[in-house]
Amino acid sequence: MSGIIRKNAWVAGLLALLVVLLVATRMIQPGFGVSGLESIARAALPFVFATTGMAVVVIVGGIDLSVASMMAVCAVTAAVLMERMAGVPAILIVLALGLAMGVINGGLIVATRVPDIVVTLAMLFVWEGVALLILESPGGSTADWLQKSIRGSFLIPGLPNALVIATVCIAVVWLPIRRARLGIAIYATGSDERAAFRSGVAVGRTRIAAYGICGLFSAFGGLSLAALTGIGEPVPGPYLLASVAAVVLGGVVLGGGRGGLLGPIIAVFILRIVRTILTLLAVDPNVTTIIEGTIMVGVVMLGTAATMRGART
Amino acid sequence: AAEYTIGVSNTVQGNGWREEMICAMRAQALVEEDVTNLIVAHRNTDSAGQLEDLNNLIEAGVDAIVLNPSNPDALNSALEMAMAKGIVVVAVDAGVSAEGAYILSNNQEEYAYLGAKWLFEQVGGKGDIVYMRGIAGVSADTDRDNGFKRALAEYPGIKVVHEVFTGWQQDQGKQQMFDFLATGIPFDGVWTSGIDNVIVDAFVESGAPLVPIVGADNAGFVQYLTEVDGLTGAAVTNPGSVGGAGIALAVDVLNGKAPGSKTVLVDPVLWENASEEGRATIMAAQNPNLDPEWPVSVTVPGWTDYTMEQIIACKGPGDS
Amino acid sequence: MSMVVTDPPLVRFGRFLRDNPVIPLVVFLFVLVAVLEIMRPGIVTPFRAGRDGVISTFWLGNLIKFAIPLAMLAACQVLTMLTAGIDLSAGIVATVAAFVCATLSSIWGVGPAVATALLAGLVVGVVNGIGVGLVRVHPLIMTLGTGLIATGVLQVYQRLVINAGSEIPGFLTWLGTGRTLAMPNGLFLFVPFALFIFWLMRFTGFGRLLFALGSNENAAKLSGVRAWQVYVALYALSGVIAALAGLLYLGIIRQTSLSLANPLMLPSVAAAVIGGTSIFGGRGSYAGAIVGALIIRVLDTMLTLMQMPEGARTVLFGLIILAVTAIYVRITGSR
Amino acid sequence: MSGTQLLDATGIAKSFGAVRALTEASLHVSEGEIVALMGANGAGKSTFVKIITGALRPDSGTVLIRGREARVGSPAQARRSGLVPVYQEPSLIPDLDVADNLRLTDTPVEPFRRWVEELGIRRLALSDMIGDLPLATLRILDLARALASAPDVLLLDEMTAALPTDLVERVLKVMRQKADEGMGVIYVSHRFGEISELCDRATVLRDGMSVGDLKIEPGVEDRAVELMLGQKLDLAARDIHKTRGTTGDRPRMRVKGVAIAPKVSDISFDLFPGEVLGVVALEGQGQDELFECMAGFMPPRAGSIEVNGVAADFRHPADAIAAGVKFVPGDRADALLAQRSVRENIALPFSARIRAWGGLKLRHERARVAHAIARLQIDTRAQGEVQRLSGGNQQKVTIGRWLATGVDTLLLFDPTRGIDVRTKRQIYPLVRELAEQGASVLFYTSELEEIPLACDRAVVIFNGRVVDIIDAEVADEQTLLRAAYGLVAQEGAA
Ligand SMILES: Nc1ncnc2c1ncn2[C@@H]1O[C@H](COP(=O)(O)OP(=O)(O)OP(=O)(O)O)[C@@H](O)[C@H]1O
Ligand SMILES: [Mg+2]
Ligand SMILES: [Mg+2]
Repeated sequence: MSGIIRKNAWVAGLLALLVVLLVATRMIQPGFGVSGLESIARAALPFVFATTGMAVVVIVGGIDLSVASMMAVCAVTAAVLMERMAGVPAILIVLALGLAMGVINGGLIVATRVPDIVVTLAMLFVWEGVALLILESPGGSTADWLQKSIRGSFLIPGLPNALVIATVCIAVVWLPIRRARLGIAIYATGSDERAAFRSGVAVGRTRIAAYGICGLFSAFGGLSLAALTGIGEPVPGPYLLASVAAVVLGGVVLGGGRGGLLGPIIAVFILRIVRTILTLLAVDPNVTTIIEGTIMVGVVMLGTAATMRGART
Repeated sequence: AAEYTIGVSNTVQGNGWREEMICAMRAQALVEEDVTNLIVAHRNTDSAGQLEDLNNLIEAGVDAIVLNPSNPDALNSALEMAMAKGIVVVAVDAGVSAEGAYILSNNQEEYAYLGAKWLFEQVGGKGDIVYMRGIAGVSADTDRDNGFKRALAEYPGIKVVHEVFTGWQQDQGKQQMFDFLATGIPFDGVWTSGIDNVIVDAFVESGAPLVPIVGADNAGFVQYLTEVDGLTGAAVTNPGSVGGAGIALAVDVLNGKAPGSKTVLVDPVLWENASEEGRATIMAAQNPNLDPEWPVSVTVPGWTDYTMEQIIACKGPGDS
Repeated sequence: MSMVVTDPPLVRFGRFLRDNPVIPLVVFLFVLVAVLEIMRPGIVTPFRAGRDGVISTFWLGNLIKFAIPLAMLAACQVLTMLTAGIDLSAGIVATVAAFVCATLSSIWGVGPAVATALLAGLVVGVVNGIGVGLVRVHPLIMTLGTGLIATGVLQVYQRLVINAGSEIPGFLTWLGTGRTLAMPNGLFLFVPFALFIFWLMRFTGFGRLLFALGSNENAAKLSGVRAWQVYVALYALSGVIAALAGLLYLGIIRQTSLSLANPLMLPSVAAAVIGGTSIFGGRGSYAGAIVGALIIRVLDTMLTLMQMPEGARTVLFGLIILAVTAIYVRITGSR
Repeated sequence: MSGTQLLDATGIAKSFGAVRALTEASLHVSEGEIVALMGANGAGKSTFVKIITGALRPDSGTVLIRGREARVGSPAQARRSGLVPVYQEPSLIPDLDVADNLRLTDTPVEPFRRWVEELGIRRLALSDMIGDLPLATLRILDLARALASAPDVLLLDEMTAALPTDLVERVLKVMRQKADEGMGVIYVSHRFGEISELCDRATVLRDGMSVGDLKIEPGVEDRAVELMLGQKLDLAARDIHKTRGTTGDRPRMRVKGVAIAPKVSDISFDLFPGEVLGVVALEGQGQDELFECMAGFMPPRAGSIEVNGVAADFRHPADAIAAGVKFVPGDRADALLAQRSVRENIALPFSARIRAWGGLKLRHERARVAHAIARLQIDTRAQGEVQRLSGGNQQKVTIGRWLATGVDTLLLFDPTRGIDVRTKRQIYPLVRELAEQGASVLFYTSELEEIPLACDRAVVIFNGRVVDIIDAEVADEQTLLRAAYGLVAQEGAA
């Protein structure tokens, strides 16, 4: 019982912080409104997908250092394919590709019994190389409608499209899984693998599934990169460390079994909005780096002190 | 005087060239009396991250944006939105494809072509060359590769025996050069994409005979060209101070003094130490007190107005 | 009660390998070197002639020279991983130390500059230790955060010293580039350092506590261990080691840069895990990490010398790392 | 009583590297039969149970289910074949709530609820997180979950070891009842009382081998022990040498009006040098909190603790240890470095203080550790990693740690949990010996029969209060149990 309260308290705290930051932004820049929100949502898109993917594998007790590389593979594939074929089949192919890369990561972890961090560290290089092989230098192009779809807020007035799309994609993939046995199995495996095995969970398959989901979200992330920039870039962006940070900030415990996806997603928006505020305040960019680091550490420190998580070691 | 706020966006942090660019921007903004505020977004990120920064700058209500684009095509959505709001956009160092943006660009293709051509001449039009590039998959590297390939096509006797990416990292480049030297496979010249003086060190430290080396006008390398015994080499200018020129251009445009053409290419110059006059140019250009990673061409004549002291102080308007 | 049976030689050999997991790693290192020698005949032979019949270089010496700073940073990872932690600030600390030392040397002189550089490492380490040990922030986040902060501080600092010039202290150049009997002088620093780490891990109470905290912090607490003391000391030590590695790297590269040692960060983690250190704590070996560092360096050389698209090189690097660890896990039966 | 044969495992062998856990183990159980699986610590009982239920693969041997050969590849498969285990270690997922744990094993909720109640756990919500529940409750949930899936054969591995007396009674009752309905039960325990009360037959394992099959009848204990140990052992208590220590007037530890949130409201007693003070309590009466408080894990909310007349303000176990107060917790998983060697586990306290962070004194350490191992007869065949020891030997390591450092005051929380007869018979004299040498021992046990064997006096705790202090000489199980149910207090109050 107290576990549930603890978890929700954390997410609620993050949400409160997000609201405070939004209000602060409004105070700093009175003109900040729908278009500002919209641009934050758009900027957050690749981070949101990278973070949800990362969160799922962290919950299953692993970590995937190759998310950013997989996103690069998906982005260049999308950009290359869309030059040649219609957008929708290209998107489906990219999603399948992401899923496949994730399944390969998971399969290798289960088959070789090498720890997650090592396998995905190696795969970070492999996928990065694959992206370069697909596209040697930035190029390709993405469908116009794809680029437009993540802009503005015409789907639901006032709500940025990017936010709507992210919510829908994540909900469609995750909610059915979370409700199904697979969701429980993912939490169980992350929480106590031996007990899960003894409870009849097919630990290996669960793990592979979790990595597959992560790959799928990376594909969404890659697509959103392609949609944002209109091209494909074969060099991985700064999504690895950012997603790990957001996952932990969001209350998912490294080591597995605890946390959800909502917290990390809110954490992504917090980190994005902090950057916006610092730009609006015209803070020296070097100081910006210091402030971002301090906030990351500070929030976790405060949160730890406030809710006394990790009391059970 | 007007009160302009100018936004700056840059996506590589922690590299001497880019640091100089930022300092040149600050210094130029300081001497431009119409600029009251400079907002700098300066970090390591990709095109999507630069889009985010550009959007934030637009939100902050800047009058002009000066950016070093991570990619010519990826930023159009934000740049078009900026221009639609009447914000002046100036791309420095590399170009952007957005209609209506001013481009004040170092000609990267020419940069590579010039140095490569000199090198190929130097080895007598025939020989084995080591080709040390930047970061795979990055626009600037691709442009330079095009220039290098153009020169290569003109010299059929030249063969590239090693091609490698330094990641624009000093340690990587040095280690790779040690590896090439260790194979014992001889080569006649080295073209570098700006990781240059550590390459000279690698030769000296391993006792290998020096071969002609092409680098950039980084303070460290330029100094080596004057100092190191037996080093024949050339520095191709690639002024980071183009950032300062970008600020100047933005202010001009804001003040209604837009140039005729939207695109201004800053063409590189080659300084070599093989000839008397070349040596004289280098002696005049060098500056041993500068951070060795900084290009010595700290000003762009005709564009920038700040002094050496001002760029080194690296203070913009509003900085104490 | 003695039920331990004698097994056939093959089984016993298997067990021997399991108890000495460094051996298969060393074997693998030699295999890689052999492959390299086949690829580029003569590269491993210490003295060789270039086109003009001149001795060009000593590959082995260079291999070791560049492996040393990597192995030192890997020590940061091994030690912190023993407690189920990690030090992601190590690469940046090394960079900071190198930069501070080079720029301050020309202002304050070498002694104070080196001291300041090491102090910078210590400060970052102590902050990490307090965050991890007292406030209980996850080490990954804590060190990532302090790494970011240190980067920012370095950037601010560099603007103050743009025209101060830089000076690489002579003894660092000697350590970094000099050779004695064809071996890099860096060994004069590294051999005592490695012995110290071995001793620390195997034969000191502190080392015992690192293993203990990594396997069960509650059990350590029960036995009277105040965990925060260990964490603060551990991360402080890690910071100082990283700074020391940065100083040595400065001597090797002889060039300051705002990102000098940052590229060593991921490889240092890789070296530690290839060497059999578990990120979940409680298991690790420094000898393994040293061999891991050498393997990574040999791989670097191999790939540098191969003529193939950069993408293919990167793929190959990843696959080989994976293969090494997979074989290793198969042989030692450990995860 | 011989229905159809449900399970027949023969010739099972299993090695872990050099350790042969099982060499030739056999076992069969028929409908309605309760078979005890007996053996000393490390005999291979748990391994046997794991193999039968698919958690481990045997090296050789066959398992027949209802006469047909079966390949049981995983616990899930075993469950489908009607073999349902309750392992020695809790197998519920700590980060899931009860309901999700049930879904994981496809356990129907209603029967589960019924069994939980039947087994004596009242306050349980399906939304409770497993990680927040006490060990004893977890054991019951494990059992209820197994029962709810209506197994043909139920395998209980030291199911009752962590249970207080009242819950044990319930478990035995339920087992008897299910057996009467035709279920087969394999029952692993070190408690003769339970076995003779419950079981029809016993299979004895020694060093991984089945060495005998006994019918349970009066006086079978001696024979069973002889088979288990391969030697005779006198079960009578008379060899336990018991002299009340030189008590003196000054207590070593004085607990005065201690209250600890949420369970302990008012506990006071004195612990004298040279005395073994038993603690008797049913599950969840506050004894866990009391021990943790005395050991420095949590401060009392009210009241005080004195050590040698000085107020003790423990903020960390290190403070308690510095004051000579040492604690062996109930859950050995809390106390052990699972992946480290026996030696490191025992020597851990030596390095705890900053002063001892330097070079190890290896010779000194080796001698102390060897002494502790010898004194507790720890089976160190798998000593490279403590997690490979059998449950009982792990338990011994937790005690051995403090024997190696030497003790003034020892807080033992159920130290004989899961320990075989012979070792128990070694531990009582050991405790007495410590007392004789002047140590004070606080001894909580879930097995009431141990109180007269090992203790001088016993404090009885009910509902967070001391309800009685009984002299061990007169403390038979009846008296203790009445007190433990709080009956004494009510009579006293009336
Ligand atoms: N994973 C393992 N690796 C190595 N040895 C093991 C492993 N598991 C069990 N053993 C060894 O096998 C033997 C039998 O252990 P098992 O747990 O079956 O004993 P047990 O009869 O259940 O003992 P206890 O009564 O103490 O629980 C022991 O010597 C133990 O050390
Ligand atoms: Mg057992
Ligand atoms: Mg066991």
